[in-house]
Amino acid sequence: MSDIYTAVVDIRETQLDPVAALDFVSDPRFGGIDMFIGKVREHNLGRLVTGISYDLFEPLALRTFEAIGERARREIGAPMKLYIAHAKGDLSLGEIAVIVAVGTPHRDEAFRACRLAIEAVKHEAPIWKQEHYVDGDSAWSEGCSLCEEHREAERAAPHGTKAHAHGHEH
Amino acid sequence: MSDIYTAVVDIRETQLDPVAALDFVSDPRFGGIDMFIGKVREHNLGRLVTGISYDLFEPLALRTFEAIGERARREIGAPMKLYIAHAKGDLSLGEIAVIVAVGTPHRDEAFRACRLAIEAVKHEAPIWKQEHYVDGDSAWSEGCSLCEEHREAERAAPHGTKAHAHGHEH
Amino acid sequence: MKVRIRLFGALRDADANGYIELQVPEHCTIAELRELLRDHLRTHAPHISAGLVQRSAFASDDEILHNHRTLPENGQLAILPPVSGG
Amino acid sequence: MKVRIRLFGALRDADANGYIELQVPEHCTIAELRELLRDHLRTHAPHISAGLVQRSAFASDDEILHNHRTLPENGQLAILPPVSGG
Repeated sequence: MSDIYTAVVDIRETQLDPVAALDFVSDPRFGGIDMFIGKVREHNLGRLVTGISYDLFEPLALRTFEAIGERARREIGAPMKLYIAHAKGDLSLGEIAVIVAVGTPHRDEAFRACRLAIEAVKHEAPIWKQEHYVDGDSAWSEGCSLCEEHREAERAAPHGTKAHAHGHEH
Repeated sequence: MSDIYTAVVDIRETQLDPVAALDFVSDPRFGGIDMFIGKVREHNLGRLVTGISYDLFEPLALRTFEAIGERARREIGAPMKLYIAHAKGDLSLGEIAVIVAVGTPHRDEAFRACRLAIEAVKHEAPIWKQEHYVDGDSAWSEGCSLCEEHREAERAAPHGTKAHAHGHEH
Repeated sequence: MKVRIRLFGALRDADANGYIELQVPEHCTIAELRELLRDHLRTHAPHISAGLVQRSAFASDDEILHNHRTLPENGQLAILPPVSGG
Repeated sequence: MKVRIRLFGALRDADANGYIELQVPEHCTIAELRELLRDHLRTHAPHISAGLVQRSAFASDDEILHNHRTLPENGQLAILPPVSGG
């Protein structure tokens, strides 16, 4: 689908490129572009982070990105170009982990599609994050189960005060 | 305020620069960046557009951008860097009219602040848009009244099916 | 006193100078100024709709001046038609 | 039949090869495979929690395979622990 660009970018070869994302989603029909960029930040849950390693199951990740794009297109019901790229490998502080960019005729569509897409990338794509801390320790992040049966069990259980429906922060 | 950058950019001198916006809002504390870019698109309300001229009341526009930034900061209650730049002068199809970029620790804050800021720029800043059409005609866009008394009168009146509370599209 | 009112957007058509100068009473309010400007335009720029002036705000360099406010001492104002940025 | 299960994220610690091979019955379901894998890990990688396997999904290159599904004919699978992209 030429209006949807998806990529897994090996950080050893190149960085993610916001300008390429903007170029891809630009179009004479479009007045609004929204772009989300996720970067490695220095704190998480109170620990000092020095870097993050991303592990991806690439073929399914790319298929998931495509499916997310098609879902966003149906959801907003307007012409749209969408760009999703996720990094793979060992990232340092400040490096870009993910870019989602959307071009649409009007801004509301761009914001909605961009938000929908980044939420879906975070909750549905087969990607795993290992944080490295300043003390030399490392940990795989608590994540979001892709297992239908488990998701249902989580939905049925109460989660205290957390807003996120499946009981973890991300 | 060093965390809020505001600018009116004379298009005869330089273009608006998304990379500069991203650089400004990047910070080791921030994991999420959302950027909105508004461009001149080729259609509006069914007419073929060749360009847009923007007229600004600069001192008040800059003060308004600053005030919007402070409001966004209070609204999200998190560390934040915000960049607002608007073009002035005669823009061609595809050129950038406005950039709003926000960096925050988490993505929800970035999306909310960016949306709040672009809505406020569109509805509150002293900026006027004149569209030029392929047939040689030009028209100043219907806009949003800054006049308190008039806003109240508009709120009191029914507006049919339009979602936008003050009865015009933008 | 003499006030100078800068023009923007669709109201630029009211005067090619980009501003209008009016003689107004001391301690004039914005509401009164709006009436005086409307009268002036009816004579000097009849193509400008009175409705547009009604929907416009007055401002100093610093802030919007609502109807109950008085004029800034320096007599420098702007009239802002409905805005359409972005 | 023999299946090869690719490992990701926290489950990479289960085997340094990056995959686990198991002998499983023909027409095995994903639910049955999950039990077999849990038994295998209890013996060969006791540091991996059974809860993590329970919360993980199985997938082919193309799609998630839920519990009622049978194994892909080529025997190539992946096990996906809870995801944390972005």
